Amino acid sequence: MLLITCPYCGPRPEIEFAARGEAHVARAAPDADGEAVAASLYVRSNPRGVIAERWRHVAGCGRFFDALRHTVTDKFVATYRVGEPRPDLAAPAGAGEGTR
Amino acid sequence: MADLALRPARVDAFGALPSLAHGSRFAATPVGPATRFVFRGRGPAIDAAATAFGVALPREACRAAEAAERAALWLGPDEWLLLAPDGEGEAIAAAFRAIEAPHSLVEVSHRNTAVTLSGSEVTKVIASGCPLDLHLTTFPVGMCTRTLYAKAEIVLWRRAVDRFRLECGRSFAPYVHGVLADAAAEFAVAD
Amino acid sequence: MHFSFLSLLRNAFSAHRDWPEQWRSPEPKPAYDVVIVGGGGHGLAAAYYLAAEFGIRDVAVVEKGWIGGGNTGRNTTIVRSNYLLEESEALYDHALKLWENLSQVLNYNVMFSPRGVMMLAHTTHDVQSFKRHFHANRLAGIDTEWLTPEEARDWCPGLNIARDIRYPIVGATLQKRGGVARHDAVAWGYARAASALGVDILENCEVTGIRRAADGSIEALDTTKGVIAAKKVGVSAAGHTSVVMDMAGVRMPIESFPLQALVSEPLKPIVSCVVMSNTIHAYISQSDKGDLVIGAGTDQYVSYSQTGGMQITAHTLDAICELFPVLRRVRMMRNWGGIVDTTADRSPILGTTPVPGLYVNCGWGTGGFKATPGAGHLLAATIAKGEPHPIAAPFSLDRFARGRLIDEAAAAAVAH
Amino acid sequence: MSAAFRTASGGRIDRSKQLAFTFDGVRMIGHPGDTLASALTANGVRLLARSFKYHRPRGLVAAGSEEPNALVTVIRDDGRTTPNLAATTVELYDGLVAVSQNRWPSLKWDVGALNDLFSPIFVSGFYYKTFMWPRSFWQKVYEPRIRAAAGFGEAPKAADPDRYANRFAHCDVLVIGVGPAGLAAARAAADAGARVILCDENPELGGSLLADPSAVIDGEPGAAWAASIAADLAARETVTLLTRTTAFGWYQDNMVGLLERVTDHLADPPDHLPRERLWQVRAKRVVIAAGALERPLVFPENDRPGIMLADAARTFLARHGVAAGSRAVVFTATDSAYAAAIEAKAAGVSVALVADLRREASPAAEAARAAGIRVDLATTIEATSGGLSVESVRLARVAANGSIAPGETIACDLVLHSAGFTPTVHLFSQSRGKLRFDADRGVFLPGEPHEDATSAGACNGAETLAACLAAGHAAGAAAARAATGGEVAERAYAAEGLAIEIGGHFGEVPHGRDASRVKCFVDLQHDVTAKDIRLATREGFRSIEHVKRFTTTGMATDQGKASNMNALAVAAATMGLDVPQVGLTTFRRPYTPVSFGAFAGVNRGGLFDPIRRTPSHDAAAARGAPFEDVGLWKRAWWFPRDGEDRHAAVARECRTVRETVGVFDASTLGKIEVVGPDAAEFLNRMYVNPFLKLGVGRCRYGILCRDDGFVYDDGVIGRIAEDRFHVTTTTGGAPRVLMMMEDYLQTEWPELDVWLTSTTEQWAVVAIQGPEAREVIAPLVAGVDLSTAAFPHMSVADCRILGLPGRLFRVSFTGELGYELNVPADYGAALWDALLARAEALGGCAYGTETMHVLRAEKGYIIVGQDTDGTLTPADAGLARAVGKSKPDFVGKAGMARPDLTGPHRKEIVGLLPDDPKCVLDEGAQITAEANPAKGAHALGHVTSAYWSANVGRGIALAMVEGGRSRMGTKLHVPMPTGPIAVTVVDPVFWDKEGKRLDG
Repeated sequence: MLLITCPYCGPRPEIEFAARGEAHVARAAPDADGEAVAASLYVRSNPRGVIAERWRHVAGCGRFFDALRHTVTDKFVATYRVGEPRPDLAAPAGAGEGTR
Repeated sequence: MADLALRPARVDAFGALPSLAHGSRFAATPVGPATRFVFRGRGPAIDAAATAFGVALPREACRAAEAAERAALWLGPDEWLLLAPDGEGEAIAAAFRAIEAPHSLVEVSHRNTAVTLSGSEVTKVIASGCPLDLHLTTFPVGMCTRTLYAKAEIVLWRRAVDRFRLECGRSFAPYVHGVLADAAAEFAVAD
Repeated sequence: MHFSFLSLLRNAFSAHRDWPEQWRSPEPKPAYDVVIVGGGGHGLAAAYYLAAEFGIRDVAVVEKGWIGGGNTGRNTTIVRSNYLLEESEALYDHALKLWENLSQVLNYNVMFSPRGVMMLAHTTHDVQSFKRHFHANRLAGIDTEWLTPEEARDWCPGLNIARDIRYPIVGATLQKRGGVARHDAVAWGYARAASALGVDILENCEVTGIRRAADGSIEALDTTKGVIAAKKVGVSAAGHTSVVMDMAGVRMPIESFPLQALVSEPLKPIVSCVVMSNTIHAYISQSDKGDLVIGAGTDQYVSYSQTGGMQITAHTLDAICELFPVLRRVRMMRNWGGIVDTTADRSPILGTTPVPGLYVNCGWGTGGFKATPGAGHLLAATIAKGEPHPIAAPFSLDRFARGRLIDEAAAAAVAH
Repeated sequence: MSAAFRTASGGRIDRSKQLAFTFDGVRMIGHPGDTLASALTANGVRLLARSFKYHRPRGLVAAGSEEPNALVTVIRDDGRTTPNLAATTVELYDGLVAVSQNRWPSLKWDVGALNDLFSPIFVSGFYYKTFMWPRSFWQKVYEPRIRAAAGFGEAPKAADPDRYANRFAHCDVLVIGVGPAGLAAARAAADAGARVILCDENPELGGSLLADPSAVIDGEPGAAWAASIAADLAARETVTLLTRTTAFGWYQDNMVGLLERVTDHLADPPDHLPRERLWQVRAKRVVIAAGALERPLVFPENDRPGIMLADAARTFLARHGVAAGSRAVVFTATDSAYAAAIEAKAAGVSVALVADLRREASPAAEAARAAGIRVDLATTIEATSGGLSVESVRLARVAANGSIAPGETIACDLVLHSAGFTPTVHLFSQSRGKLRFDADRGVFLPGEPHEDATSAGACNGAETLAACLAAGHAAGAAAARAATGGEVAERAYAAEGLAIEIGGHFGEVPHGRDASRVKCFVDLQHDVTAKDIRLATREGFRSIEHVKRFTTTGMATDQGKASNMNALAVAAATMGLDVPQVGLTTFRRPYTPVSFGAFAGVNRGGLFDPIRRTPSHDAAAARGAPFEDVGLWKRAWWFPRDGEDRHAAVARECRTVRETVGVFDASTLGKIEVVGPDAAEFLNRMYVNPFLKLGVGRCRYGILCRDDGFVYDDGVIGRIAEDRFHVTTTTGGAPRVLMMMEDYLQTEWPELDVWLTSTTEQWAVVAIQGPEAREVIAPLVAGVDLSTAAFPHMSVADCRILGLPGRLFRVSFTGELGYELNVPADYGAALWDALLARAEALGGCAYGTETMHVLRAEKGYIIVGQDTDGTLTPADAGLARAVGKSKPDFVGKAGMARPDLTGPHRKEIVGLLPDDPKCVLDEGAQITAEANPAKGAHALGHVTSAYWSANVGRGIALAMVEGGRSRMGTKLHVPMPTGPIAVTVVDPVFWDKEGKRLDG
């Protein structure tokens, strides 16, 4: 069970959270064609490495937030609030520091 | 008014279940009927709500504030659970109507039901189904949060070192009660 | 050397000193007509059918670890074809028919054991959904039966059909042709048969890049054993599809999730068939060795870690204990994780790609093992002919953009 | 009377108390402090089990949980029967009943032993090469026999009545293993102020100290020191000390699973205690002090009862006061075993000799000689003899050039052997830490950790007591510092005691026998021999994972604790590779087996999942209503009256609703209060329907799609005020709809001033449907004019109901005049009673979900999830008119415009009428163009809903049919096992097509 740092509540156990898929994927425009819809709904980077993903602290503060996590180590690199840009991993980690 | 004659008695979900009492080690006691609201809003509405409700809404995450018989529990950055004695619903709703700033006030008095958990072994019983660290340094008196107890979503509020208030959806009360009873069984007999 | 009881007996006299290696381990040639990426059951089967049925023997299978070391050796070995939709029925029954003769065809006992696959219905919605499966399978000519709780208990003694439990069993479907097989043997059997036909099996050979010609078509693979030129490449790398396809510049509609499984200590026979319950998330069978083989659910996040959370195991075992209360004292002996490549409609992708000469077989989710012979055969046919095999055609990569999804999950998933 | 092999004194047992127990029906006596293994050994029982494949007689090899042979079944009663327990882990209690496994007719005379005769054929992987002809025989003949022969114990006959508990726990430092290193680590961490949990699988703390009489720490005997430290730790509020508790599995982010065995050691477990407790411990730091395990020597016929590890014999002697035999031969490759020889001799066991594989005499060897024990160097054992127990061994001399000279045969009933020790790196490996190979000693040691974990003591390669204590202290102090910043003073322990040797000899010993035929067992439980492993490599299985899977070495219940390193060595030697090149098999959870029940915990029976009941549940139950599961809810299905069966009850309810009035509990419908100035705008974007112009006090039927354009949920949405909506969802859909709405609100449109609050449980909802509906509710409702003019269909109003603040909807899911009354849920039962009393007085009745389904189907109203299945667009469902085409955007707009989501091939919802009016179709039945379709014929669709309609007087159905609306009036067929059923495609509205009845 992962230990996830909610940007609002701090470190909490995974069972309080709902994973909601890859982050920073734009919703298709209302007049988008099939390819664009598929790109938005289905195509995923699914990296073997750091992924940006969406979580919701559903059995907690109820907030959605974004996280950077390494998909091989399962270690969180950072968690950050919706609307905040994806942290630059080169820069020193600031607020929204990961769980470790 | 004629219809008042019809007004039936309120049946609180935990109140309908047997109390659990294992001496000083553990007890689960229904809180009984209460008034509850979920207030949601941001910015100026939060201060206005404090004035209307008579309790400052905590801005610190997972903290509760109390005044007189009322309490405001931080559940999220824009969400508070407001607690008051039974029967104050319409008065509280009226007081909030004055608030101009965008917000949401929804009565949930009957959505939830509450039980007081207490005793020297209370944290062990709660830890049977709650994944949080209940040590005083990490879950101090006055902390409150939505979390899980076994397969039920609950709101857990620490009122004292060995006393908690547990709120859950009314239809989950028998389940939560059953899991509590199972976990508390080993404290039925003193060591 | 042909495998048989006689050859076994003969070798017993020479203390088994003369058995040859089951498959060759050659150094890579500089070029092949076809290179299959991924030495799991699917990839090895594809190589075998290319050589055995389509006469293409200049074939290599590149495997980054040891063959059968991925999901082939990590799954719960369930084989069935009682799917709902016509496209799926055709696909999985194609595989099941191949299973039925596989030991003889490969001269390798893969221990395919059609002991029956039972799927339990617990609610009104389950009954509606499984009756739909039942009728669809009948129409498709796929063997299927509808069982009352009592009939289910008789078919699988020990099943708890009490009415007063949380989710009582109200009915079940049964596919008697379904069952289990020995997962490792499938990979080894295909490897041995393919190797005998000239296929090079290159273990510990990881693909690090995919080279494309000026016209965009496939040219060669960069591997940890050097550059290997290939006219055609078939990617069958479950658990790493996105990573490999990304090397060719193709982004996939796939997410990879951890899937756990576990086995108990060996017991005398107690679970006579495969029992599955979608509603309470459990499936169980018993291996010939006596282990109870139990599949758990997937974790909720993308991961290549091949592990998983305790809550997933616990959730599965509480369900197993409800179905079989006599198993509460039985103990978990081993627990492991695999990686399942999952598509939005829970159906695989099998066919051509935007890159000429590049073919893909992926997205089988939790259903890959049962499809092994079929997937391999269809991938081989598709590579050999350069166009999708008719059975594979609906499972194209472009169905997501067109909206022609093959959604097995939707029919069962939505509760009202 | 004392048992034959019980020493005169010594051991950590209570000789003053006798415990009676039986093994295979034979009654014996042991003492508190015994394990079943030690008690049986004390009573001279050596034959404890039969091996898996060849059914060879087997006895004890080890004294701990790593025991591969001695698996037994312990029986309390039918439900409390536990198979496959290692006798070494079963604590003795008075009245314990144990039986042997996997033998017939008896342990002594086991027919299965015939397999041993065929062992030249039954080599590793033989089954892959045969049993293929004739094909049908595999399932009919071969496999059933194989299955019957396989397996060890039998599952219990009855359900296990015991309870299992769960505990989430958190600490700064978790210490795993409470030997010298673990105690020192826990003490250091606790002194530094850390919250500490320490656990050990044994009933007593101290680990190796308990079995080493020579251990002295700070002037105290080792065992006494351990006891005093443990007592000191147990007394601290910050320390949780767990015995009989195994750290079995490592999960991410330092969550470690512990299994505490609470009552298995008790003769009469009290009811209030759970049998076992699963601990889910989240630790900031973990100190692994798991120690090291002695490794067997692999020599010819090394599996006979009486051949055991030297360390095991020392444990039986020191902890249980049991001599494992009377005449011993000690066979060793290191110094470790000499202590066993000396202690055995001191305990009165005659020690024939110590055969030492090494060429030079070590100080330990000299000490043994000084104690009068014969020591033969450069000596191996190349044969053993005996039936149900070892009777003799044949020695051989190993010359410097490796040549073997046969030696004398020595009679004995006990062979103690030791190849050296292997660090227990299982948990470290589980934690995904990297192992490093210590080439000098030939073992794998913890390397780069993946989690916040440190290994200390023997599991990290330490060999002396002093080194273990020092390492433990350092690790405990460092862990505490990292977790809390707390500091602890340096502490130097003065310690003496037995040193173990990490490393030693690996793989098969030198011998003069034909290596291709002689059985040198590597994995005893699975009967895997060195020659099996050579066969695997010969057949091309070069990766150790392949070797493991082909031979099954290391896959037994002990998970290869004793066999892995030897198997690796044999494989490496055969292929001429270094051990690291062959690789090490991954260590998988659990360290020792964990019962299913412990994972399931309280999640059983009525607590398996929450059971959600509505306020009227008891009233419905009192009327004998059956309930159906919908999500977590129990919903009243129908309300039978005297003697009515389901069909009769539903038919009556259906007629009553249309003729007079019916009362239905709709409380389970999901409810969401959407509040804020942007509420209408939000709903307008979420639902396919337009909402901006919906007037206050009015309702609209809303369809919710996902962005893929498929119908996801539906419900009635009422506008309570300009900025307040009351949204209803399907019963099962409530949580996911709220999740979806929060998702779009928080992540797509955070600029909107609107908030969502679940009110599903705030309101109890009772639907009143039928011509008399208004008459029923009128006296109970105040503050709203119920006339159709003032309060038409699809209206909503806050009002007073039973004098309570309520919410009244004028809606209909039956096609009749209908209302839905919402009152605060704690008054729900009262509302139900009041309405039902009124309705029954007017000739109405209560109805359940089955009648609700029939009535809505008569009107062609769909149920999302039954008539749709996640593949239908609103247009497919016949709801195109609801879609706000002019809206700039809504969830699903682009998705439903994809090319293949429109056109003649789409499946559409239509009505079906069987030609035979009495026929009720099977829900899920397929629909074809031909009456008798060929196998594999294309299905045009399937029946989604089918009922007997008492009101229409015939069977009716809804169906998904390809191009359905273009087939109105055409004849199709429903092929059934009993033959085809002819049906006609019709409009899905079967009742009151004009919709006149909505106004009563």
